[in-house]
Amino acid sequence: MRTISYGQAINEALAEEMDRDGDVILYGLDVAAWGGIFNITKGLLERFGPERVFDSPISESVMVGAGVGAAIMGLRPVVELQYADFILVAGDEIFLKAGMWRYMHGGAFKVPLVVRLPSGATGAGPEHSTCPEAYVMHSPGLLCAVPSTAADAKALLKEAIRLDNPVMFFEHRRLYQKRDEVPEGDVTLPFGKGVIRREGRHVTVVAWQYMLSRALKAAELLEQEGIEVEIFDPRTLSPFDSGTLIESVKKTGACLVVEEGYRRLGVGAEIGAILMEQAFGYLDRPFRRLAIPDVPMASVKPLVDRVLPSVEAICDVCRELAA
Amino acid sequence: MRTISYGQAINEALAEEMDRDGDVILYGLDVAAWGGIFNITKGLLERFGPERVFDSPISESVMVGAGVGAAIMGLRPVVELQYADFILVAGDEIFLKAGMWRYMHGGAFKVPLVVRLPSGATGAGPEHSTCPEAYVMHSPGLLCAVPSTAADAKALLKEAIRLDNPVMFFEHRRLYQKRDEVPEGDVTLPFGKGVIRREGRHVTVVAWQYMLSRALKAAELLEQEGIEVEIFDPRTLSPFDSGTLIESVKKTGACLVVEEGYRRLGVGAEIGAILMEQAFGYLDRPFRRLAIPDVPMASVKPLVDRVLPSVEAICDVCRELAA
Amino acid sequence: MIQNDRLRDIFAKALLARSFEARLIKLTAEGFLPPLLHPGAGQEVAQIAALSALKRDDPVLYSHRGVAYMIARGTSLSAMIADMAGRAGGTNNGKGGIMHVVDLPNGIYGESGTLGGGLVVSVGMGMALRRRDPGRVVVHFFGDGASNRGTFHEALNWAAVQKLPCIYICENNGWAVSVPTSVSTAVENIADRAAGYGIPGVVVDGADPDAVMAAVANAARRARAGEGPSLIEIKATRLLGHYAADPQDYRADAASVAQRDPLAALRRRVIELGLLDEAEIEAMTAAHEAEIDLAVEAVKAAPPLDADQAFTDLYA
Amino acid sequence: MIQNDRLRDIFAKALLARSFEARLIKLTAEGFLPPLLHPGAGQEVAQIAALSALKRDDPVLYSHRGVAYMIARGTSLSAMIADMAGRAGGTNNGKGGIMHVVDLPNGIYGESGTLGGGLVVSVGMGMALRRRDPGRVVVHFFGDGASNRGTFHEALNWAAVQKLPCIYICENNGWAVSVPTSVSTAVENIADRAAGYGIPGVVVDGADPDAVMAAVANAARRARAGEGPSLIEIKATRLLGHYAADPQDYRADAASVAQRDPLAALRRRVIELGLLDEAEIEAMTAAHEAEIDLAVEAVKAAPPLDADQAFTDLYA
Ligand SMILES: Cc1ncc(C[n+]2csc(CCOP(=O)(O)OP(=O)(O)O)c2C)c(N)n1
Ligand SMILES: Cc1ncc(C[n+]2csc(CCOP(=O)(O)OP(=O)(O)O)c2C)c(N)n1
Ligand SMILES: [Mg+2]
Ligand SMILES: [Mg+2]
Repeated sequence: MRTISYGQAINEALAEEMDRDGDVILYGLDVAAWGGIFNITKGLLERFGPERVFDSPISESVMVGAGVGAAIMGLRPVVELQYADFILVAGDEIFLKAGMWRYMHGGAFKVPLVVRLPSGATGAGPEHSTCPEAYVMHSPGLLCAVPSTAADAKALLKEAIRLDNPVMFFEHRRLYQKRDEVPEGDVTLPFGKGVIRREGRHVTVVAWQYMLSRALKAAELLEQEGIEVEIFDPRTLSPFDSGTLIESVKKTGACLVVEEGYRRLGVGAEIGAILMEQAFGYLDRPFRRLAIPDVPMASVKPLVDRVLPSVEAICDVCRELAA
Repeated sequence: MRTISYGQAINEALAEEMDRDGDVILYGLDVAAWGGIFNITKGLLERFGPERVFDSPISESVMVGAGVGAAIMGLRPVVELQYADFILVAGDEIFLKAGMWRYMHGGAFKVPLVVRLPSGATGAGPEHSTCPEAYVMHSPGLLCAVPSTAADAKALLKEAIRLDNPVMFFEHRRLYQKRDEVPEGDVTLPFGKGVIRREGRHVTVVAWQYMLSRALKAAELLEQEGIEVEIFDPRTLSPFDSGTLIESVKKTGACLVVEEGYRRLGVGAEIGAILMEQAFGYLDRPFRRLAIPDVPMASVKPLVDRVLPSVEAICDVCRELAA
Repeated sequence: MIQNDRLRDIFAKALLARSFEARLIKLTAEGFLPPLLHPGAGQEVAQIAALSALKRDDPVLYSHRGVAYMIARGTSLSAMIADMAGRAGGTNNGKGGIMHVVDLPNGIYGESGTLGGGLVVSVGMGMALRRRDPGRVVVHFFGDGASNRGTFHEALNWAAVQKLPCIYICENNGWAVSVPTSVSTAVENIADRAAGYGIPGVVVDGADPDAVMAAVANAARRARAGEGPSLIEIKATRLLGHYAADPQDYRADAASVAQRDPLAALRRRVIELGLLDEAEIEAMTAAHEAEIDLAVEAVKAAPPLDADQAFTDLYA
Repeated sequence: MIQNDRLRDIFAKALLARSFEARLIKLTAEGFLPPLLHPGAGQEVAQIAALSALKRDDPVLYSHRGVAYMIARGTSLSAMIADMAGRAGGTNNGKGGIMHVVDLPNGIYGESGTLGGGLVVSVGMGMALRRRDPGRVVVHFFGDGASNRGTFHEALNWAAVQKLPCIYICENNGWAVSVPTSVSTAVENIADRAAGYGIPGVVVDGADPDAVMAAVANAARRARAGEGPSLIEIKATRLLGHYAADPQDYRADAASVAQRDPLAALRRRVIELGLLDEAEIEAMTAAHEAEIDLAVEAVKAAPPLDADQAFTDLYA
């Protein structure tokens, strides 16, 4: 199968969906003439014209709020916020408008809105570096995708655009260049269905996006020590595929969540609570979390590296759990 | 000891701290002439004058952002957002400015800001009814208080005003009229120290604010059935007093968190994860959570009551856990 | 000048809105309805005049002040009462109460409970109209207080630079709850802010339905022609409190304000013009009361919403 | 007209800023520094002229475009390099890089990384100055792009209605990354937006330091006298890309823009005025390069920050 990058996969998904459905529009900062500051929307302006692909003012509240307005009137807007952190700049619009407009009007509207959110630590400082999935996962009315491979990025984005509910679509910037096999043609993936990326019997590790690549590396290293790590990639966080996870934990009896968000009330907290409620008898070792230790992301690399869960840290915890 | 209402207690705390320190200022919508739409700031304009107590435009970004600016320049602003939900309207300012201004400038500043946040379900609809503590607890740089009694409200608010870090101060609207014994004089409470509100040996229930009153009622009912519930009120969520909680769980072996926030990634998720990590051997029954079942708060009372954890639901879970 | 039948219609609807709102307030005082209504008394004439300059299906995002927007469009009275009362037959299944009335066939697209939240939503509605339904226009009502939200600025700039078919109507009633506009707002006329977006900004007297209609008609013509948005400021009169039981201690003009009632002025005018006489108005009022009675009875007879409605309508 | 020694000083600082920034770009290309700088080339003269109209301790919230603000105030060059490089001796211990330089003795109060975030912070700074330190004034720089954030509106309205000692300087360089101002902004002159807040709004040419200084001096006088804020729009020229390595494919004038360099114009002027001759300017440049060399060496000799700095400076 051909390999393309995660960024290209997203570009393809956008192009295919815009081709398929004239109601899909795309806007954001620098997405048109430039093709996106991360080069994800290259060529789309040329292909679909300025009525459907356009640059916007630096007005995050409108970027998201107008997405809601356009969606309730029948368009299917795809909005790029330049950094995922900016969901908090458009907080009312993301959480109280996109998440609630349908509910508070008694289901009169559909809100087929996709907000693309480049995330992750690249040394761009506290306000341009985070993985704020937890804010979204906490909030009713929003779906949340966290694709980890090029193939998933494409398939989940195509699905997101077709869904009638608002989707916060996290794209990890450190993955944009990563190449993977991506099938040609119209492939989608359902939300709420995770995948076992690697099988193993000693410990279940939950990880996605950039942390998934670290978890996979750790698993390779641990294999040489005879520790078999099973790795679960949830693909979407809302909805979250607790079924597959619980099956895995039933087998391994131990669970570690590795994430790039803040630790306190990070995604791992919910996973821990789910396990405690629903897999209580099966876990025979303490649940563990590796995450950002509740400090903002600094600007210089060594400080960033200091707080990102490392391959070694993952190995260490897995060793403890497997001991 | 005299009894005063929770609302009066907050008013007293404000008056005493403004008396003590000329740098304390107070502003927000309707806080001056009206005395606050919940009547909490009555009399303060008259006493401290329009330079220190003033009404603001409906500009939540400035309300919070100016609080940060005033705080870094030596004032100690107390800002009232009219509804706690509006932390999301001022998302950049709460999470990325108040929480991070000090950090990202290498500690050059102190941010002695208090944001007062009337919270809780009173049928005012999806955008005016929530208890959004989890967003705050997830975010580095912010402290978070959730006083449950008049005495605590006064003592914690006085402490909050004196702290050099930004405090999100949640005031539950259903408690404003509740009267309690409040000592006269200059009493403060440290952040990060919870309190056992009732002792018991069968189940530990964690609850605060309005849900604490329901938990206490449930405990009384359960007492008649011979079930002894221990109730832990954390008083502040950031920092969170896990030490006292773990001691309690070591004794009871079971834990239920009752909260008025959304369930998924609610405060209970973090508490569950903490217990799983730090009290794993002591819990001998599944961890349980009662919370808002991941829907927005509707506008009409029966629908609101349907999703608020009820005394009966608390009793039921405690019975299961005690069985 | 508004044609006579149009003027008579505006008056009739404003009269109905006033009676209906008075009933809602009464039902609130009696405990049948929750105290969540922000009375629009004093602002109905302008609200209805504004909407009468538009087509029935031009989408409206309304402001929280009163019910006249819905009356103008013909939304069912009983549905609105049911929304407040939490009975079956409402428009939003208990989710949104009177703040989020929705009536798509009549172009009522609801409201943002956070002030200013609708401004940004309206921009996207304008985008969609232009693309899918050219010639239609979205109108958004909001207060002077809400005009100080940042969303006002972002929305008007965006709508202007993209020449979207949007009409922004600011009802400046001089108050945001207890805060006078002069305390919160650096300009006397909100309409002056139009200069920051290169769009027309006009001030009209909320007691002058001709002026209101003309301004909105002009804005609509521009919008439909692809010339972009307009900002219209209605100088409005809030006759009652922020909410019905507001003691209004902060308000010096609380007693005298009734003399500035635009509906009373319009009543005098329709009589002077010979469109209606006192007897006809009384008959009209009686008919309205009867219509309201029926609506109230229907709601009282309707079952309460199933509490499990709390769980529906979240995801499509 | 600016006095000669003042003009000479502005030129010298702008020259230093240009050389220093060029060195930072070189060090970035060499991999010693991360590629996070937004070059200010073309905007230094106006930035420095603006600050030279204020007192040294009047607090500044700077914009992300370049380093001239700090040069104007005398912030240590090596400290700024250290901030970028993650070495000891910087101003923010690795937390903020070049985006969050802080130098309180010189009135540098940092920056919000979210555009427009500083606008609202400045309002509170103005409140505090008025109360604790009357006569001082806070100045906030921001771009044309940032002027479309809602915070612009909220901040200017609030500062205006409370007559706070704030100066708002919008550097309109015609671009927000790749988006021309005409695509994003409904008015040609950002200064026209002052009308929405009842404050003075003036446009000045960023190549004319006299005009910039005069406008800022006038705004400062007003602010110090309790007359409230002003909005000053500097028509600015972004000589380079949004960031140093920006290919600028989107930009038709990329090749010709160098001819509009305000620093080159000022250079001609100081020579014409006889304030400096070519030889003196060359000597000055050489001295700057030597100063920069020293700063770079100092940083290269400094130890890297302890990675555990990630954990400090969060709570007071
Ligand atoms: C963002 C936000 N802030 C505050 C409120 C609370 N609130 C509801 S109505 C109101 C006053 C609004 O004043 P204005 O916009 O002038 O409208 P009016 O009530 O005068 O019709 C306030 C402060 C809110 N709903 N949303
Ligand atoms: C709220 C927010 N949106 C987007 C960005 C990303 N961003 C950084 S600089 C920039 C362009 C700013 O343009 P302008 O304000 O005109 O300043 P200039 O770069 O031209 O000096 C953008 C979009 C940001 N930092 N913050
Ligand atoms: Mg008003
Ligand atoms: Mg610019």
